[in-house]
Amino acid sequence: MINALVAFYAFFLNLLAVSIGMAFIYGVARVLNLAHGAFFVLGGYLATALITRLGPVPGALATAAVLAALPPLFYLYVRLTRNELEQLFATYALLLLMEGLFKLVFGYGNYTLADLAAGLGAASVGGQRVPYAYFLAGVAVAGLMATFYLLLYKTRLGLYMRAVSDDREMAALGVRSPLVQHLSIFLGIFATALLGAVAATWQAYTLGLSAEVLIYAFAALVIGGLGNIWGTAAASALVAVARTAVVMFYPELELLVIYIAVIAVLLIRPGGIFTRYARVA
Amino acid sequence: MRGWLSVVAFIGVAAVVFAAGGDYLKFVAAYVMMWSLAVWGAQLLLRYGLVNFGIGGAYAVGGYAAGLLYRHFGIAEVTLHILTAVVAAGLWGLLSGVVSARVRGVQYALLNLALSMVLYSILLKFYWATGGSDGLYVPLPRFFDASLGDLGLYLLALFFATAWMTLGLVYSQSAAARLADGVRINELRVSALGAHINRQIAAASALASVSAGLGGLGVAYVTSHVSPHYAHWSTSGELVVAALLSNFLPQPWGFVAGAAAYQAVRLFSLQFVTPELFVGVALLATLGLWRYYRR
Amino acid sequence: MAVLSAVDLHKSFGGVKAVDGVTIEVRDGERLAVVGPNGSGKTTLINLLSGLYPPDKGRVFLQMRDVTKAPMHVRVRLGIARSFQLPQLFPELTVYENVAVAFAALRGFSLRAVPHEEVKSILELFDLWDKRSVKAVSLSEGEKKVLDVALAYVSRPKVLLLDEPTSSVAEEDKMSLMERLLEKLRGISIVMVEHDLDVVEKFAERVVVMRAGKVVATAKPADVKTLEI
Amino acid sequence: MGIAFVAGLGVGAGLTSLMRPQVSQLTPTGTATLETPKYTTVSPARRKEVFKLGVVTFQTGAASIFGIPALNAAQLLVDQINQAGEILGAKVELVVRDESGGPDKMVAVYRELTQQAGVDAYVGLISSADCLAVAPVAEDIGTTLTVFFDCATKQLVDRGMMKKVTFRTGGTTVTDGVALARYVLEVMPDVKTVVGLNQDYAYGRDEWADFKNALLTMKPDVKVLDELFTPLFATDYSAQISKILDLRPDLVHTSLWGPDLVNFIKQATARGLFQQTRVAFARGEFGLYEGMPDDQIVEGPHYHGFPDPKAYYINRDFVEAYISRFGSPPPYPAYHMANAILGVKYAFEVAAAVENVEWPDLSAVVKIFERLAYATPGDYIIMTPNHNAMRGAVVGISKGGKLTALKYMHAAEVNPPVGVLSDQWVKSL
Repeated sequence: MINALVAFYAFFLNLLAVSIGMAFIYGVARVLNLAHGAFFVLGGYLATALITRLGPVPGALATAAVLAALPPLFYLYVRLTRNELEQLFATYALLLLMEGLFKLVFGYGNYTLADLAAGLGAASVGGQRVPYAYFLAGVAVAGLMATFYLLLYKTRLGLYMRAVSDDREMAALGVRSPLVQHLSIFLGIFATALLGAVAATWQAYTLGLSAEVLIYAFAALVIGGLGNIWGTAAASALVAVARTAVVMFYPELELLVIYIAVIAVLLIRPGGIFTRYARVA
Repeated sequence: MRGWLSVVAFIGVAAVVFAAGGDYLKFVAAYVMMWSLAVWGAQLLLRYGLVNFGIGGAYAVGGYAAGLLYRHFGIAEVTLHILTAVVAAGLWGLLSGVVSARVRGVQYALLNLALSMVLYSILLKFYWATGGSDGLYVPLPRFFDASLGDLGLYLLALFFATAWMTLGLVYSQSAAARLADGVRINELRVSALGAHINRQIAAASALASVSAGLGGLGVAYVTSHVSPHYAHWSTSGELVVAALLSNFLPQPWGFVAGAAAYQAVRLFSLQFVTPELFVGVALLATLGLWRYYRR
Repeated sequence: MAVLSAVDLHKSFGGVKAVDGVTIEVRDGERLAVVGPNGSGKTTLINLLSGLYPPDKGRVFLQMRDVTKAPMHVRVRLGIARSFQLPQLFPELTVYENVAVAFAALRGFSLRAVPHEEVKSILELFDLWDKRSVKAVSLSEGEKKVLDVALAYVSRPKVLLLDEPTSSVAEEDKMSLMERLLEKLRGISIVMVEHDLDVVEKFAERVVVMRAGKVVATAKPADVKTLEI
Repeated sequence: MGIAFVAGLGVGAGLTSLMRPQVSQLTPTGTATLETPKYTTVSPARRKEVFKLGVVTFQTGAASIFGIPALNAAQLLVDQINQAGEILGAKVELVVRDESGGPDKMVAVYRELTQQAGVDAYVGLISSADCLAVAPVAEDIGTTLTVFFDCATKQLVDRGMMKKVTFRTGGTTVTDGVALARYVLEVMPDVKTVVGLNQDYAYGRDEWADFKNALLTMKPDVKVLDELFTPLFATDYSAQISKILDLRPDLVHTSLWGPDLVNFIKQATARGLFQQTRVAFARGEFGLYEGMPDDQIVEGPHYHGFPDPKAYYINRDFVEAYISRFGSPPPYPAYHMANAILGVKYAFEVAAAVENVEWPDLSAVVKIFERLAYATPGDYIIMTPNHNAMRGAVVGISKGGKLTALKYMHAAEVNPPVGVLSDQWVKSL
């Protein structure tokens, strides 16, 4: 039972880490970023490269500094496109460009901070080893969620963001909606890359991973109801439960489980599990 | 009129390519013409504002129609292959169209992606029947008693490409295309004008799937092989990108030229240390050029 | 005889009762105006009658036939068409193409072209033929209103629901616009939501007054200005 | 504009055709597996200036972890060959292509290399699906010596897909499975329970099936507790690790590779799996450099420590040259590439010598290659009439990032005899 819980928790964390940033960007700015996975992977690559070279604290600080420079670049890039199809085209190109650059900059090896994280040791829960790194990563993800929560529900900016995410035209009457969208792109990209860095404590980064990550993020986004952060968290939990159960009881289905979840949720609730209301037209 | 002239000119060029081209060029030409049918399908749905990241599902259905018929029944008859591919891909398109017509935008893209990935998983799981991830051998097809050689395949590809150019011309003038524009631009209004939008989308999805299925069948013929990779979402992604590329080009040959341009760039890129960088830059350059000309 | 009628319609949005037990009857060939303050449920009523969304409770009948369950596109084919407060057009298409879409909407998945003659006759009827190559987005507000109605007219409706046909049209043009429109729509029953009481007085034959989701009065156009709205 | 575009295409096509390379043409005759086909050729047997060697392997995506070392080895060997008298006096030139894009792209690339670039030999392919797609096309075109250097599908031999110009200088998943099973029974004679953890595609399923069948044939009382298949590049193995911890098997078999191998090792280490259960890695060599815990059973299938470089000069030279140029010891794909490229070189050279010509035609090369046995840095390769290699495998126990207690399984111990189907042979162990 403990083991099943750990499995659930780890996969849940995994899904949250890949999807929260995308949910935020899509929710507020309606930017469908096909290069999303590449930013996640970039965070992992950078954190590993810098932390192994500079040591944990300076490395982490250097990573954060480099990551903070990313969002403006992405923002400028997205600004060049005029409509959703161009956005799709351009972010697909960006995915390819980043994959190519990863190879030139980082080579073809595996990048991971798992050894560093393993150095933290493990707690004994019910006779089973649960690495402290898992708790630490959980705290990091929860901290980020809390930041988003405070931002969205306790600040004026957040109020605008929610308004824009609910109804753009309505919000356009009272809110400077472009500014809010720009800010959310900034935050979403930064969070994505940061979570990629956090995930380096349990996974390895290699070439070709960007596209794999993208699908998980997409699935959580759609199941959760497009850009609703709580919905995305609930979706991650749902998929993690389903996946853990499948591996425990009928492992043949693991490959399918996330797609079946997408199909089932969209058939039952086309808007995802956490839509506040159905949009007319 | 210009449209029909383009079709005739295209046939002329294809004839020149066959008469004067080397084996590789002839192969690539046939490959591109076959693949362009799948691009046509993706492009058709784009007209409705639908980005289908699962069009590869239909593409795979077409390819496996030939692979499975040959593997289990020894049937290499091209007419039977086409018939099976059309029926199976049409059904697949209708089914996925009916299911996914309820949603739009990202949900539509993802629902179709999920459907095609389920097909992908089935092709992988039932390996005793489907050959699993290794795929299936597809022989040179036969037309009644005659085996289609390179020329036969080339003619088939040319026939498909020109037939679909013609279909594209007919479609672009049709009521269905008008409605597609309406659905893309203002769905509420089209619905308030009496259109059963979901039914239109399901029909378009079936047509797009038949097109993609025949494309998959054709590519399986020219490469002698079909694999679950056809149904993988990355294949759909390539088709969607080629369709977006085709949207930059004029009718009726835009889809063939878009397919050719994408495949040329992709195949050319394989000689570089970082092919992705090359393809990415090429795509961006295309977007930039288009923007420059359409200022 | 009633061409369109609704019985005890209810619709709430998140606890707000937008339409709260409305019963209404549209007689054959009449021009019925619905008036009332902002938020009184006029547009919601139009949306319920056109089938944009289903009522929580109540029924809608078209010539005695229960169409409550029929979605919007089915009601159009049965004879209920509508325009919108903000004209719902296809901005990047030309006027001609806009009308062609309206014809296409009434067909199945057809590979045949929309007949040019039919499009032309509609454009000529609504005096839009000269503007046929103009993109809808570039039309004046008044022209947009006309095109919006023209699109609705393509289905040859029995009842036409006009949601604020003169809103955002310049004050001095309102009367002439309505005159032009109603002349084309002769013989069709019309339900119009209208704020401008001068327009109501001049063009309506009967007036229904709504407040807080309920019908509070039925009046003659001549009396409309005496009512407290 | 439209017409101009298509017309331009036509002109381009005409020009390209003028640059078409001269290639020799093969016509197939016999179909029986063991029969050597006869060939006719139109190319003159003159000495060549340049030997164009097409090399296709993953340079992008997760499998580049195999492809890039393989390409490194190709470059290293070609430089060495060119310094040491070239191939029959022809300078070897590499024509490199990426393996990404799926089987249909690989067919296109094969045609490009043979029909457009005019390579004299083709060496390539890691993915089994790519090999299975390219093999029939290569046989059909029949103009170019084609050598698969890595893909491990047994279908190529069991279905007799390599008859004319196609060869593979490597073993199959049967080689892996049988070698690993034999070793497991040697070091864990009392093994009772086993769980399989493999990737959910043909390669992972084949590796597991061949290992399981071999193990169960040789020790029928072993119980398979579960068969886990994970999606490729899953990044999270916590559910599988949890299940294995609960099942407590004596042994876990896995053929995970690339990021999946690393992720499994790291996550399983953190959860203490290796303290409870021993794991047999079919392709574990890469794990040795990624924190592989001690005392696990690891199959190379090659390992740079074998044959002992101190005693065996070919391996010593290879390892030293590789390390000095690329900074790390050669992993097994580098050895696989060496097996293929050296095979091509020796086949051409021996054919020329046997036929006593300056440049052998393809039929002579094929005839020789079918009978060739040759030493390579990591092994002694015996080619067979079914165009596949009989070759051994190296298995050992991990210790401090190195492989100890190395055991070399001889080719005949881990490969079915020519003409016997893989599954039949495994059942007869």
